Amino acid sequence: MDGIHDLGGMSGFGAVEIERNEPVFHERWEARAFALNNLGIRILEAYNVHEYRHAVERMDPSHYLAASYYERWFTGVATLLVEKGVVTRDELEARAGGRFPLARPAAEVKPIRVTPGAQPRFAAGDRVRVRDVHPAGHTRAPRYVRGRRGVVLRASRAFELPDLAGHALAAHLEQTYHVEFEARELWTDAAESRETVVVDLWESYLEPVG
Amino acid sequence: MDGIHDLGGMSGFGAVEIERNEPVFHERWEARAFALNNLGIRILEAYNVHEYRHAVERMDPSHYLAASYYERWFTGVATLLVEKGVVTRDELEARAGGRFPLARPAAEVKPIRVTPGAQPRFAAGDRVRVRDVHPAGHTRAPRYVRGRRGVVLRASRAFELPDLAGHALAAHLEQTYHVEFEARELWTDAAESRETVVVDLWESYLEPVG
Amino acid sequence: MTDSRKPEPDAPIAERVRALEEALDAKGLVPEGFLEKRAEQAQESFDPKNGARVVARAWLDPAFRARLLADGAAASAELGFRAANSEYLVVLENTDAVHNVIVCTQCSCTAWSVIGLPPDWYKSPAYRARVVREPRALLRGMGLDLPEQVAIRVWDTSGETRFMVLPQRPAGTEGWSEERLAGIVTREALIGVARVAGTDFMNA
Amino acid sequence: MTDSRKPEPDAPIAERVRALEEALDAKGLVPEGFLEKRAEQAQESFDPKNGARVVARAWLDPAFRARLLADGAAASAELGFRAANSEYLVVLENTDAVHNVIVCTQCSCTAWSVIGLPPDWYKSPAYRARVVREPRALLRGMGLDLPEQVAIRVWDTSGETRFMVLPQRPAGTEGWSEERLAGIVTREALIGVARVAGTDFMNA
Repeated sequence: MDGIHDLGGMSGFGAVEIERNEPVFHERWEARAFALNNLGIRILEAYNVHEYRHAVERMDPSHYLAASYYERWFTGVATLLVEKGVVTRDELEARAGGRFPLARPAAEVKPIRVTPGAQPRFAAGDRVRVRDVHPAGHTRAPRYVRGRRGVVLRASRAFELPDLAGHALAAHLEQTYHVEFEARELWTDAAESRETVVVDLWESYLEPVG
Repeated sequence: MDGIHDLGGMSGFGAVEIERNEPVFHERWEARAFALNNLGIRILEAYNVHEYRHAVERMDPSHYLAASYYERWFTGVATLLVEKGVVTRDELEARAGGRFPLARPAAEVKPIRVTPGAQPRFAAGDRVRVRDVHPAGHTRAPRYVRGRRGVVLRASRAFELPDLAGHALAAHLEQTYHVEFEARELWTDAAESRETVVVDLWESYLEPVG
Repeated sequence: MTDSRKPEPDAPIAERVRALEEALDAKGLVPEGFLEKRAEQAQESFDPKNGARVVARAWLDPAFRARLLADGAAASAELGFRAANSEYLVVLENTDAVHNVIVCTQCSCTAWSVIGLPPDWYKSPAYRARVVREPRALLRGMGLDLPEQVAIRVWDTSGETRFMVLPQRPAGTEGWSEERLAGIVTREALIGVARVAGTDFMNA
Repeated sequence: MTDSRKPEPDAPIAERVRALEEALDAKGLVPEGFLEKRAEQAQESFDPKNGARVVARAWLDPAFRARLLADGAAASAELGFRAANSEYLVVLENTDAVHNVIVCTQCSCTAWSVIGLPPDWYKSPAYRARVVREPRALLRGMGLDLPEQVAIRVWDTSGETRFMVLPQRPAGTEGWSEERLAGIVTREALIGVARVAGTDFMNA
């Protein structure tokens, strides 16, 4: 989905400041929220990490930007535990004593059965173009590289395709690639000089450039 | 700028509900904020409407999405009156008794002198492509049509180029066009059928398609 | 400042507006009664009833309809509805084949003189984001279920042209007066997120 | 609901977390001590001091450096730093010609086992949005002013590969012990928004 999470290249943000001696968790609830995700994935086996990422992406854009990292994290966990029927929203609201915001429902995504061809299809040095698509569901091809041409730096490893795994669908292992894009290809006139961006992309996100 | 204001096509939002018998203004301050912009433009002549639009665009993305329409409106007005030296932020915070959020500074945009050629360059039925650019300043070519091909429905009228006027730079009159895009050209796989979007674009945003 | 450490809260918006007003007033920059008058004017002169009257006239008078489609601003001015900045108004005719709907994705521009100041739903990020991408699903959610064979044309008010939809006259309104017809044309129909229903209702 | 009419406020986040914990606990779904233990583990085992030790070793041992650049996960494991999911770790070598910097634009993925859980600035929308578009200006604002002739390579952690920067060893550290070298390597240097300075400091 082309959601608010896909922030690469958005203008309008301010300075980035480093907090000196930042603690791992600023508040006790952050540590608990962190651990609850581990419970959901490893102990309850209620969902996988791709579904978790997608649940965070499905938050209302206004809530997403207003929330801290661990509030987003927690909202993803709570959303999935409600969607999977482990707890109900009513019971959470009753216990919290107030409104309990969750992420919006996922789009319907159809399973696809892929018989992977000979992989890897691309090799270092190959010129590729990111497919210019707008999936309704989870994907890890950020918008800022879609339709853009880059060069394969290396064929990396094969991983489950998140576009399927993010919807709890059977996901095949698919080759990933580190693809380098010139800043000018991505941002045209706005590009700074002597800069490139490397993005880690699944094979089905790419097409060869003749 | 590729800011949060450029919302066309973003996923993740919910239902749109119509408020029955909605009043023009819900609160007294909304009516005052509305009138204050008129004061700034027409009476104080402190800025123009393009600068006003750009000031709203320059709000922090999180504030932008959290704010109601008239809070955005008001933040644009207050930002410009501070930037133009009519009032100071200190005096506003003192009077408001608290933090007074304003928009971020504008990017530096260079004046351009244009000797417009024979206009209009395009006529109804011409195929055009929106230039694939990423201006740092104000523009009215939404991201979702950049790089996309459409057909000119009509040559409309000439208006000041907002990319200059939005930065208080001398702006020439430039022909605008109503350009129609097939949904499939804009959203590829995600497109619904039998739909088009018409966007009102300045001549310099467009290039001919051979 | 990072995204998770919250700064102190903002002064309430009503306080901020009052503060700016007072700061300007203290410098003698606010003509007496200006703000009140301007706000009143807005509520009086920017009224979707104006567009409703234009539509009703167009339904009854084919010559006016032709003038309206040729030059929306001039035809509206015949009825006394003039935009402040001699706006360029394009009127979009709905037919059995094509349904038009208006948005402003980047801010919330509208033809104030005939549609009025835009309603909250029109200004919402959700409407601005969704209508250019999934108009049919969005309109269905808003209660307008268009048959698949009707094409949808979405107009993004990205330039200085302003748009108004000329809705289809509903069946069952034969012989109605201009005033009665104007009474059934809603702001939502002028923007294109609703059809005009052939029944009277209180347009409060 | 429209954007300007606010719904009732959310329950405070700490209350919401407590509510979920209690709801799960009431169903017997939380093994005793699990949440405490997991949070402690995270703070102990995900520590940028791990990456700092890897870097110091690479600065001192050319053979280790070669193994690290060939297979980051295996080389880190030699020092006892293993990722939970046999992560694929790629180590990015900074040189006089190329500076590497890491981001995750779509969430905030990082190599926990060597960099630790990511700091707030890394997770901020500002960093995620800006570093892929204007890295030089952003890094300058963060205190790292790179000469124009140094190319910048930004790595977006969009897949399952995790990255760690191998910073340049600063001048003036000749003869330092591995421990002393590890003490000057910051988390920021492992991500690529800072160089390593050749002076000791308290890494609290």
